[in-house]
Amino acid sequence: MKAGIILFPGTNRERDMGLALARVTGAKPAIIWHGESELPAGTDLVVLPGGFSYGDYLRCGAMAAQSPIMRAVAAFAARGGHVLGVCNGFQILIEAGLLPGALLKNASLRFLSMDCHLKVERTDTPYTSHFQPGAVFRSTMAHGDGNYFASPETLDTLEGEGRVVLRYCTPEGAVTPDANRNGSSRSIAGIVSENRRILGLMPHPENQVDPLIDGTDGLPMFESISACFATA
Amino acid sequence: MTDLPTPLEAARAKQLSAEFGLKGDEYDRVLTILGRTPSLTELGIFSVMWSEHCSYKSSRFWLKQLPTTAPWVIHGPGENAGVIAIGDGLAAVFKMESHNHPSFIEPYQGAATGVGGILRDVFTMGARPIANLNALRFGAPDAPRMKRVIDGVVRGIGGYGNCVGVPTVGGEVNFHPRYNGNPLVNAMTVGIAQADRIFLSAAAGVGNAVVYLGSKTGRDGIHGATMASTEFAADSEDKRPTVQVGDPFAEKLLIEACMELMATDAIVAIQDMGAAGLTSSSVEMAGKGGVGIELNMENVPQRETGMTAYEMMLSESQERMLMILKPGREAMAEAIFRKWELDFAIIGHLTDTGRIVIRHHGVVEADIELAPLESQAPLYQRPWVPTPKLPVLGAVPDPVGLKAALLTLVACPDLCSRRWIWDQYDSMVGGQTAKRPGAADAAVVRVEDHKRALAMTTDCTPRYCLADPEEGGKQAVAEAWRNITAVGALPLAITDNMNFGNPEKPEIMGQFAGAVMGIGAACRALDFPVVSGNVSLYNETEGRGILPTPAIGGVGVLEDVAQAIGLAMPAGHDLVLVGATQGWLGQSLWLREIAGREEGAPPPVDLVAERRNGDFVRAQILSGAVAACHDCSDGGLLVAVAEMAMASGIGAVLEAKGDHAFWYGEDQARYVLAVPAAAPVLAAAAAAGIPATRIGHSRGGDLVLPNGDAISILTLAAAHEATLPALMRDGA
Amino acid sequence: MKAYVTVMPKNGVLDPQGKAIGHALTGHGFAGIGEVRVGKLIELELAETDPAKAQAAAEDMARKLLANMVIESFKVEVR
Amino acid sequence: MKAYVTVMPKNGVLDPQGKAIGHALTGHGFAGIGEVRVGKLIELELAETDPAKAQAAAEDMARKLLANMVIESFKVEVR
Ligand SMILES: Nc1ncnc2c1ncn2[C@@H]1O[C@H](COP(=O)(O)OP(=O)(O)O)[C@@H](O)[C@H]1O
Ligand SMILES: [Mg+2]
Repeated sequence: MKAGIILFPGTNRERDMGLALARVTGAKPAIIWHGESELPAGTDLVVLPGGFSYGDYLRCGAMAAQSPIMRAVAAFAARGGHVLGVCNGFQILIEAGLLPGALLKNASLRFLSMDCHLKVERTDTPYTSHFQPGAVFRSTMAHGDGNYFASPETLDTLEGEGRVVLRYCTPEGAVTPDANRNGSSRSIAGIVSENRRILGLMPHPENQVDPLIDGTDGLPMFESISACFATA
Repeated sequence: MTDLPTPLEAARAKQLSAEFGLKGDEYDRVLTILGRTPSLTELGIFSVMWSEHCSYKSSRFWLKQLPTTAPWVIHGPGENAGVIAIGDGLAAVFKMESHNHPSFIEPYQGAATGVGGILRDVFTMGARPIANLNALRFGAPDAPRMKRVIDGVVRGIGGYGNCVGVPTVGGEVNFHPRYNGNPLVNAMTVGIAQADRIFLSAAAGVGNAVVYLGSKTGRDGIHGATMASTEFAADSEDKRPTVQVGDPFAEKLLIEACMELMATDAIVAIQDMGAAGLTSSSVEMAGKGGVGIELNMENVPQRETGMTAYEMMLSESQERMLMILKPGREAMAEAIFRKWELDFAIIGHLTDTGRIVIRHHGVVEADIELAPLESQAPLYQRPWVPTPKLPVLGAVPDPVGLKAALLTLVACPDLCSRRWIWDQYDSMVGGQTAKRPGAADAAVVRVEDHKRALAMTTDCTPRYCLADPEEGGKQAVAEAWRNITAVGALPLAITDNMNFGNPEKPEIMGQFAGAVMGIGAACRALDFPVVSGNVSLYNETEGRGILPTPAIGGVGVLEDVAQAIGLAMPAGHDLVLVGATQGWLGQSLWLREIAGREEGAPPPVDLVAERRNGDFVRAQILSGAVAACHDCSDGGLLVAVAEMAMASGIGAVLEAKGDHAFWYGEDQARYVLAVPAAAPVLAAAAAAGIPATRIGHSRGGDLVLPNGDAISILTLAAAHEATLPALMRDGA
Repeated sequence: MKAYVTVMPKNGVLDPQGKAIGHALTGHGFAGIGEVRVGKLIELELAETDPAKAQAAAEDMARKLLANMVIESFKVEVR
Repeated sequence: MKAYVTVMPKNGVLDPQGKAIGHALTGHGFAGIGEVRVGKLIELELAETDPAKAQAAAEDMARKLLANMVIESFKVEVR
């Protein structure tokens, strides 16, 4: 799999993401500067990592969504390309209109940096195929604006089309208000595009890929996506 | 020299010098050095350079007595941060710095810019910051404004650190009414560099360009450095300079741009603009290099219109650096900074005159010989009286019993869970945090692409320091050393942040002197030199001093991150106490929280025992024999065991016999180890002549006390976790 | 000229900040506080001297960047 | 009644948001952008029906809670 990580001014989890991708591909991915107007030839997966692009000023992800590279990412997505947006990357995908809804301030109005548990709602996506059906895994979150919001119609559409892939839950897998720390509508932590090739999520599974650091609970996500391109 | 700056009118100059904080004889010295009345800009330069904050005039004499060398020390105090070798050709670069006064005036921005400032001290040396820590001291939680201060400080530290993408991995918090009007915010940054790629601040190369980097200059914090050096008075609202606002986004860009430029060979010298901004950076860079410097202020990137040379020289706008470039590298360097959307301006050049000359639109605004500015800076050997020793506390009856005391202690502000704080700090960004807050006695962060990891901690027990500054100073160093040892790391060096009251009072100076002596003794005994530090004096409000608070930031190394252990113990393990217990209740938290007394001599620190016990424990950990380890500090042995139980969600059955003094005494040099079997560890300890006893074993979901009383871990944890959230519920 | 762009959360969109402020005000003893909504005010200094053109330009900026039309609405005033 | 409280960074106080937005607008091809400053607009629904009293109450709220007087200034309009 040939992955590229996009670097915006203020991105700060590109190294974490690079480590996670390197674990499954064996090579550090390309870093793509936001000012570029084209993706490297042969890119299989574009990753928008976490951080504070443009300081999260104005609205998280808003300024990055207007970067030259995002036109290339949109074109890549339109051609059926795989795009993963984590945290700030999810916010950018939403601001760029590649995923629906909005990410509001956390209900507590505080930055939340803590473990969370995620329920894998379906395993037939390029990012979740290596999880067991119904799996619950631990990840960390670190965001101030992760409160997923969409109109009831949009939410119903997402649910109807099976595009809610990850939900906040208890360690036992119960989707409860207490487990939904940022206040997201219907406990949504991650959603995919209609073709399921674009995934946006708030938590950071890239921080759970190393047994010596914080366990490997997040590794199946990277194994899944890498497996998509294994034979290519 | 053809032009001279326009001097102030003599009487006006004298009056202003007092307003800027220069004492009468200090001002006379200015006149002697210049041979004339200063201009406004010159007076500004002298007053900030000779402020306590920049000149260390009250503390230098004492600081010189601290041990600062060891074979692994690459750069001790005197550079922007300390530098030590950690193996694999790598260096750790670290320092701690206070932002106390700004954090009281505007808690969010004060704390945020404190983090920004200490980050710059570290990356200016060529190190990528890998971790932040913060040592906080707040007033009584119910004191006026205090919740707002706590809330703002925590948000500010998180807001800045989270945005720049440096994990905040540890720290400490105390509450005491003596900080009601003067909280302490001490921020520490640890960075990693190649040991042979360290950047220093001494300017060199006559004719070389002086380059300004980062954000534009505004009228922020003019005279902040002098303000930080004078006591707070009720009218401090009026003296308030424009508050500095941090821009962590600009800082992040500055880090990346500097890292990119530092990978080239373009830089001769580089220094951040910290306190006293352009003045201290230009004076220090030229002074250290023994060269002259000429600056043209119209070239300084400005955020506001109509700024004078005086204002630009004294501005404390954030996220700025000063750099000397090799000839011919300007265009390449500028391209890097433009790419990162930062300002880059050549604002002057180095000269061979040994003078600093400031021009603004061709007019000379200042012209000062650098050597006397530094060499004749005031140095005070202030009168001091030693702090009287307190009597050793006699026996104190137990009014409540072990169980009730434990529930009270784990919930008291000084011992309750800090989760509410660290839940607002991104401790994982970077993907290298192996032990995050709450997981171990020291945070452990691996070096990217290496097995090696750093262990770090901040420690100080101010109530001990008040009771006995020398023992308190020793204890702060010993606890830092112990915390690093407890994760299995080898302690290497410390940074210190000396927070004290008004040094013009002999009792306060006595506290300072005592603390330095204690710190020095402990550093020597533990091979744990001081490589950087910061002094913050005049921490008083309306004449009342804070508790003397020499905060110690320690750093150690683990050759393999896999060797690191934490607090969480598995079930079915023996608990072994290493170190001697006499049952020292003087100045203990039990005494304060349960008996309602703050009395007696604090626990003495036996440095030989510290060293011996710690080296033994570390060897046991590195041999793989230990599953979990925790040192005994605040709250004593029973609190240490309770903390291990809460961290693991597993209870313990305690069998050792002892009274409340045994379980809650704060005797030093002790560790609790969870080991698969006690016998081999006890035998090894006996062979080494180290006191060690089996005190119980881990099991079940309750903490069972020797008298049979049981407390469920869930109950204990609920009490432990509830305090800060309850305090802060409607805090903001 | 100056353009003042006011960006407010749309009706029906959750406004956690407004809610919290309303709560805090009531908690501080202010009585009779109804709904509270929090938006942004962005002041732009524009080189443009024609009010109509400045208005159009600022509206364009608001649509493209300053407001998120999924959750926010905006208003531009030029002076 | 409704009170509109505008909270802006004080003159001379750095406004990192405004700076970044100005930068981004220019970067996105908008020409002639000068200084940009970003503040908050807080809309309060008040039970009070006397405009003068509502004004006074909202000013009190702004001073005590809505604005950080160290770095921000505010303006209240009642309608
Ligand atoms: N201000 C803070 N920021 C981050 N972590 C903190 C802070 N204060 C305390 N902690 C963390 O909480 C834990 C307990 O702190 P403390 O009681 O000071 O430990 P110890 O007594 O072992 O030195 C440690 O992991 C420490 O790093
Ligand atoms: Mg500690």
